Amino acid sequence: MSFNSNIFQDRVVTLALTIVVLIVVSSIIWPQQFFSLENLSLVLLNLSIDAIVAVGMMILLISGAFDLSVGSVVAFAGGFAGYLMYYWGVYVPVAILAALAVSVVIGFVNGWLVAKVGINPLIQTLAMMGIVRGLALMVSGSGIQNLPDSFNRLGQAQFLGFQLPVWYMIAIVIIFSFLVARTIFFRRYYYIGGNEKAALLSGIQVGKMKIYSFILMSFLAGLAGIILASRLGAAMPTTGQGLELKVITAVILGGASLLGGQGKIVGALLGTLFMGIIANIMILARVSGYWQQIIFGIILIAAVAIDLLLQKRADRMATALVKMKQFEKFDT
Amino acid sequence: MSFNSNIFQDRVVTLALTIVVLIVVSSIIWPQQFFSLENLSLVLLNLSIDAIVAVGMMILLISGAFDLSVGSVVAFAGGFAGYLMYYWGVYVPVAILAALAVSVVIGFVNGWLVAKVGINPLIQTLAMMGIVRGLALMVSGSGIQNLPDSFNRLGQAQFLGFQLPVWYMIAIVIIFSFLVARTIFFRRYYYIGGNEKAALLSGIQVGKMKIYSFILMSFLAGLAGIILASRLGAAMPTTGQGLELKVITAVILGGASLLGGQGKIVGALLGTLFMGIIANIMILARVSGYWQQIIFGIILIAAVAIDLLLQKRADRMATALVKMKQFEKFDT
Amino acid sequence: MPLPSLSYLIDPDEKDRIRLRLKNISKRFPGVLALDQVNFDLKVGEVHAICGENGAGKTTLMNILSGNLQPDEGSIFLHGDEVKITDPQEAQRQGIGIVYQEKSLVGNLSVADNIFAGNQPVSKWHLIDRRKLINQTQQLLRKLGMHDIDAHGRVDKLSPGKQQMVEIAKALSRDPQILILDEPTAAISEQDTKVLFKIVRLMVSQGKSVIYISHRMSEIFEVSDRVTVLKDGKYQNTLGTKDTNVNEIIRLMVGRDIKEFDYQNLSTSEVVLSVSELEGDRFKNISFQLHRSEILGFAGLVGAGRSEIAQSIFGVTPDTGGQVLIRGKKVKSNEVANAIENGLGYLPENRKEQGLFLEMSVEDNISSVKSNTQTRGIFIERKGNAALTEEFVRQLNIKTPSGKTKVVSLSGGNQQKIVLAKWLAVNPDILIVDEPTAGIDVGAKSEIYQLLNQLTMAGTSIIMISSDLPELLGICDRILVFRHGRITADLSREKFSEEEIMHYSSGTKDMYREKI
Amino acid sequence: DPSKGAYTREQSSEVEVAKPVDENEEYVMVTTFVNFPMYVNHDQAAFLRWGKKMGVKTTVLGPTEWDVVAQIGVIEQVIPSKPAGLLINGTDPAIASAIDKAVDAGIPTVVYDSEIPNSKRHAFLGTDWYEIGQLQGEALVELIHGKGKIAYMGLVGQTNMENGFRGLLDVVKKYPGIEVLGKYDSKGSTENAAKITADLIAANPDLAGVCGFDAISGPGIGLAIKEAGKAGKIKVTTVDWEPEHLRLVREGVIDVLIGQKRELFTWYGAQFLYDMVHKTNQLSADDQKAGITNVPFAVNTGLLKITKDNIDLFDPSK
Ligand SMILES: Nc1ncnc2c1ncn2[C@@H]1O[C@H](COP(=O)(O)OP(=O)(O)OP(=O)(O)O)[C@@H](O)[C@H]1O
Ligand SMILES: Nc1ncnc2c1ncn2[C@@H]1O[C@H](COP(=O)(O)OP(=O)(O)OP(=O)(O)O)[C@@H](O)[C@H]1O
Ligand SMILES: [Mg+2]
Ligand SMILES: [Mg+2]
Repeated sequence: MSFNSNIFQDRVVTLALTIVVLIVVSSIIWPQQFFSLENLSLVLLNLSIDAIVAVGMMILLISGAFDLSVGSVVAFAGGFAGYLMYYWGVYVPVAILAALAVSVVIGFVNGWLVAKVGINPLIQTLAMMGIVRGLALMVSGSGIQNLPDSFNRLGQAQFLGFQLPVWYMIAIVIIFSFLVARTIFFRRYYYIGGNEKAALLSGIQVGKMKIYSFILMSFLAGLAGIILASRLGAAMPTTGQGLELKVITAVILGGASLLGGQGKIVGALLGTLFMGIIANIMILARVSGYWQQIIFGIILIAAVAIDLLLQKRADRMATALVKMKQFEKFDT
Repeated sequence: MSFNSNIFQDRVVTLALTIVVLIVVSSIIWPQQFFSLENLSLVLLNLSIDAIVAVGMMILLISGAFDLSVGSVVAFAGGFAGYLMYYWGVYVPVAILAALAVSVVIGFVNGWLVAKVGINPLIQTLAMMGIVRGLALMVSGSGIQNLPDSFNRLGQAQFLGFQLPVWYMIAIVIIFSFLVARTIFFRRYYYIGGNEKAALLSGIQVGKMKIYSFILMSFLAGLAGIILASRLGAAMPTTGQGLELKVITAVILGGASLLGGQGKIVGALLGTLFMGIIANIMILARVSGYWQQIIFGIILIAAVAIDLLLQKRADRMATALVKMKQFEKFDT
Repeated sequence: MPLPSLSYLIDPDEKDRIRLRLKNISKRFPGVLALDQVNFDLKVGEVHAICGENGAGKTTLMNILSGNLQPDEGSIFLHGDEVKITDPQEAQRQGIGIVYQEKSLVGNLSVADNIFAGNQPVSKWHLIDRRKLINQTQQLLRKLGMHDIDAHGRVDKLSPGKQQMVEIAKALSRDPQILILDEPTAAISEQDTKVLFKIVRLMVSQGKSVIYISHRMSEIFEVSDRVTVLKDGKYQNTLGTKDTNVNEIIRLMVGRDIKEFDYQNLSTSEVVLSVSELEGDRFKNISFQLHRSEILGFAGLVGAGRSEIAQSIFGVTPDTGGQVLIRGKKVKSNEVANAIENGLGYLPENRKEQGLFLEMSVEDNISSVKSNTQTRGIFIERKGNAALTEEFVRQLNIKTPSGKTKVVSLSGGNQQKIVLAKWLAVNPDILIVDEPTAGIDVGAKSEIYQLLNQLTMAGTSIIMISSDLPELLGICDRILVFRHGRITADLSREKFSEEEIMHYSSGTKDMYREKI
Repeated sequence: DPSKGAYTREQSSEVEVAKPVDENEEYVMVTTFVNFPMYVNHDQAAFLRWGKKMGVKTTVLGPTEWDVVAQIGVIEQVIPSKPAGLLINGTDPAIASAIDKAVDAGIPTVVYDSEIPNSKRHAFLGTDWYEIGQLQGEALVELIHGKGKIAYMGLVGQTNMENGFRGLLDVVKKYPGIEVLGKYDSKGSTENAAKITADLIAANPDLAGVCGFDAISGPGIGLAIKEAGKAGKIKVTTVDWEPEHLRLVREGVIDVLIGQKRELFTWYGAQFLYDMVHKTNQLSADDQKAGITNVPFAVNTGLLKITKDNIDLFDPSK
């Protein structure tokens, strides 16, 4: 039978463990401030946008690509929906659909140029990052205030103690965790990322699949942008700046690899959660000014190094176990 | 015999061609402004820092890695040298050497953690980016003005119509072009980037070589930072922000691949030159505001797409040529 | 997936019907005309072998059939109708299944996921049914006699031989009408080959057709009905296997007779390598000595641990016990560079993953070890490397447009020759070769044996790991047999025979144990 | 010297002839982060409006990121095209050498927003960031009655902001009841500012006040405070008065805005350039030779303070 007890080899497990340790330690040090529902709800709310984008980025990274234009798409989708609602008085659902549709088009252009023309994803999505940021500034100028109440409620209403974006995030993570684990369609991204040539030889239509993944990425970024705009009650063209790197880092922390073929959706959530918790802890610890960046960097490195150590230790244990089993076999 | 006529398959050639076309067209449109020694000298001056960093990044990318902390190292090295000179009155060469030494240490830490501990280069260098930015803020606060004249001359003096940083850049590009093309040491990075496992089995000390490449990268970034500080006559803690992405883009434009094993040093220069010329053209054409980002993105995509097309066309031509040759053979 | 059952046998009239016909197929690559007006036909219920030297165009022809390449000229007929096989998916739809010469598995996915890539069994909600997936995988593996492959296990944890069996299972999982096997036995053991042939015969008996490519003449004569020979991309002839013989085919392939390798014993009594009580993750108690100018064979079944022991000696994997002495000197473990400095060389079995720099030139590959470990100077010796390359291209008859050609565009056998050349170039004191002739054509094989023999004449000692038993028998002075990470026999030339070795490797005999 | 004044009066009739308006006369503004909405809607809008009114060409150039080195590059590359005048956003003292190059090339050069002290710029219009910090500090002290925990954020390391931070701290340190939690880097991102504020609130339920020093942190601080249900309880002062800020003041989330008169920077800055080019006020026979600039050397355009009480005057949208 397979040797499945070596769960420490799974980044999701070690990361979850690290997060639990962080939470326990912080709760002991700051018993009142850290471990409250209120605090948790705020932490989750503030990472909901990142986590939604991270889900799409995880799928892209599984397939061996990434997208730098997501931050711009976040700004643009919110701005475009806002523009339609505010200046043209478009009905809220229609504006949302229109903004999502345009996001999908952006994703299609990225995917098409990467998959069919063969432009390097870094260059393509970097160029698109600039283009879409320009468009975002164009549609929303200095920001569009006073969006319709029915729109704002989508991001501001509460449900069971959490603001809606938290629920959206949870829903998206659950849905995509399930889809990626269980459907043939999403499973293909593991083949593509694991060995593109082999995927092609196995009859997977790699080009098309790539286009779909970029479309999905832009769709989720657009959705995140709309949620952010409704949370802010305003569309601001400067939102989402630097988001791409933050999200890619979180996703890699969560078990993806730039080489592709690895990762689980829940890792995207854990990665963003981890970064969110560290930031939170630093504020609790009154780390200020330039020390924030320095200490954040050190914690990040330390956490990953510990994780690797855990994995190696687990590896060694696993091998030792296998060995015992094998030698038992010899001796009989 | 070898079939070498297919030079269009080399990105360096197609990119150089694209640049020549850009130059010719621009010289026709802006005969006085564009094609003057003065403009050329300014364009080169303004890309000298990027190009020096790009040389190191090219070597890293050839070996299959990259470094996001370079922008921070640029800021830190300038700041640290400035700090020593301004606050402690340290002798200029000593301050420069000290700043370079600290840069080398940063590179060593990056390389060691990536190669020996196995931390993902993206996460490692991103964390280092934050740490070093924090250090830069620590040493230079909101900037250090009034650096010694003898220091400023290093970046501001002219020689044969070009400011010194241009000459530094040219020297570094030539030296490393030569070293990478001709020495066994640097050649190893192609092997490592091409197939790390096979490189190891061929007796290359992959771990050590990786550490050296990160050290070289930080050294060049530190050098660039010192040159920049002396060019500005001031150390600014916010310099180099976003430099990493700009340089990686330029290097990939110049023929490198995130997968490693590909690229030439001169490609790093051509990549930055291409981006510098486009920036210059946009200034001459007085393209401004939103359009700047949009047009820049479109030009970038178009240039790469044309490049790919050229390559494909060249491929087809090569095959056709073979066909002709073969038929010749049959006829005799 | 319906498993073929023995009850259904095709009627004899069917047998002569042409299922597939290729007409005047040509294909060019930059620098080479890989296929030149090739004709080929495949009957219902036959095994049709294709022979040819390395680079003759066999794989290229199969790539055209499986939709990976489009022919420049020519047409393909299936059951008399012209078809266009635009991509691998189309080939699958047309019932063409292929086991590629090159690995087409995804390393970090499980065996089951690989076998049913993009084709997993689903439940009624169109969700992947993991249980069914695992069951079907196990069924298939059982049919292939691979009981010990874990359907959940990651593919990159398997030895290359087992990976090859997974590839075969993958092709069979789609129940193809035409199965293409492109050198399926290059990496697998004799026993697995037998299982494979059983399956091939079963398929043929059900009216399916098999195209079989191999450089092992014995296999071709064992399994095929007809043989087609290609030479330099040109069609030579198609012969009934019963009506021809090995020499005729080789003559068609090479254009001349191959001279037999004649064995010489050069082994001396000087010990150059002494391994004692070596222990690792999957092996234990490994002790043996290698003498100067000796050719020592390592025999054993797939997964017996031979490659791993070799890698441990070479310093790739950290050994967890025992010691390795080279000419009496202890070498540092876990440091390949150190091993090479001490005169050791290791030619890995998996050329693409461990041996080649695919995107680099022939010259860079051949000179890779030499320039990185033996050259004292700082600069690349371009002239020296070019001369070296030229020498080996000639000596091993490597088919390449030039020394500057990227290795990725060469045929499998030619790539293997390059990995070999890279080690021959440094002329190591002790050379461990792991499946050195995998995928190499008959002509070149005997050249390689000759070369190895020449090396021993110059004082080199060789350890040869091979799954090709006749090869070991033909060239070795002594053979160690391995089973489950242990040495079960140490046989000198007088004592070894195919039968003896099979006994020791399958566990029915053991020199070092009383009871079996 | 009274004779100088007399000289000017004498010459005034010749002013128009000095240099007629040429529609190809180009005034170039070089900033950084050129698409930043606040810059676009205030600085650039006023500058372009001025150009239209005067019938001259106006161009805005600069990198799209906050990249001072690139801004320097743009200044240097604009110089050879010899614009009539250069209007430069004083982003960092390090642009001094580029400004000097422009001045040495004979181009009238005016700096706005923040002073570049070591440069040869002809004139400066702007505000004193130290004063912005002081004003915020005074407002906050009053709002929290001189005691409680406060935090502040902005773009750490940027010269003008660091000056602002100093101004704030100098005020606050006089009140022993005030505890400064720390300085935070908004990184120019609304979401980041919101996240920092949310974490601050969670860590310090008794947080009394927050100050924001960049245009983007205001909305972020406001968002987090609203979402935590602490509007009005935590006092907020920020810089700038973009529509988003104004709305938050109306909603009672932000208490005090310290605004700059950015339109005045560029309108009068451009006018100074024009007056230099056209020698509108000539002070000597040859001002350049005499080393005189015929426009004010430094102008402080002053600040404005917006609270709930005067919001209607600034926000006509409601
Ligand atoms: N993608 C490619 N690009 C360029 N040349 C190629 C390519 N693929 C194959 N070739 C060339 O086509 C010729 C035929 O190669 P092919 O792989 O079909 O040989 P083969 O008969 O399968 O040889 P082997 O027995 O070594 O596997 C070789 O000369 C090879 O170099
Ligand atoms: N369970 C495993 N996990 C990881 N790697 C494995 C495992 N089994 C085998 N390998 C790898 O596969 C390679 C060959 O395996 P091994 O030495 O066991 O086989 P072998 O006797 O050489 O047989 P063959 O190569 O003919 O299959 C080695 O590189 C080894 O590291
Ligand atoms: Mg082949
Ligand atoms: Mg083996």
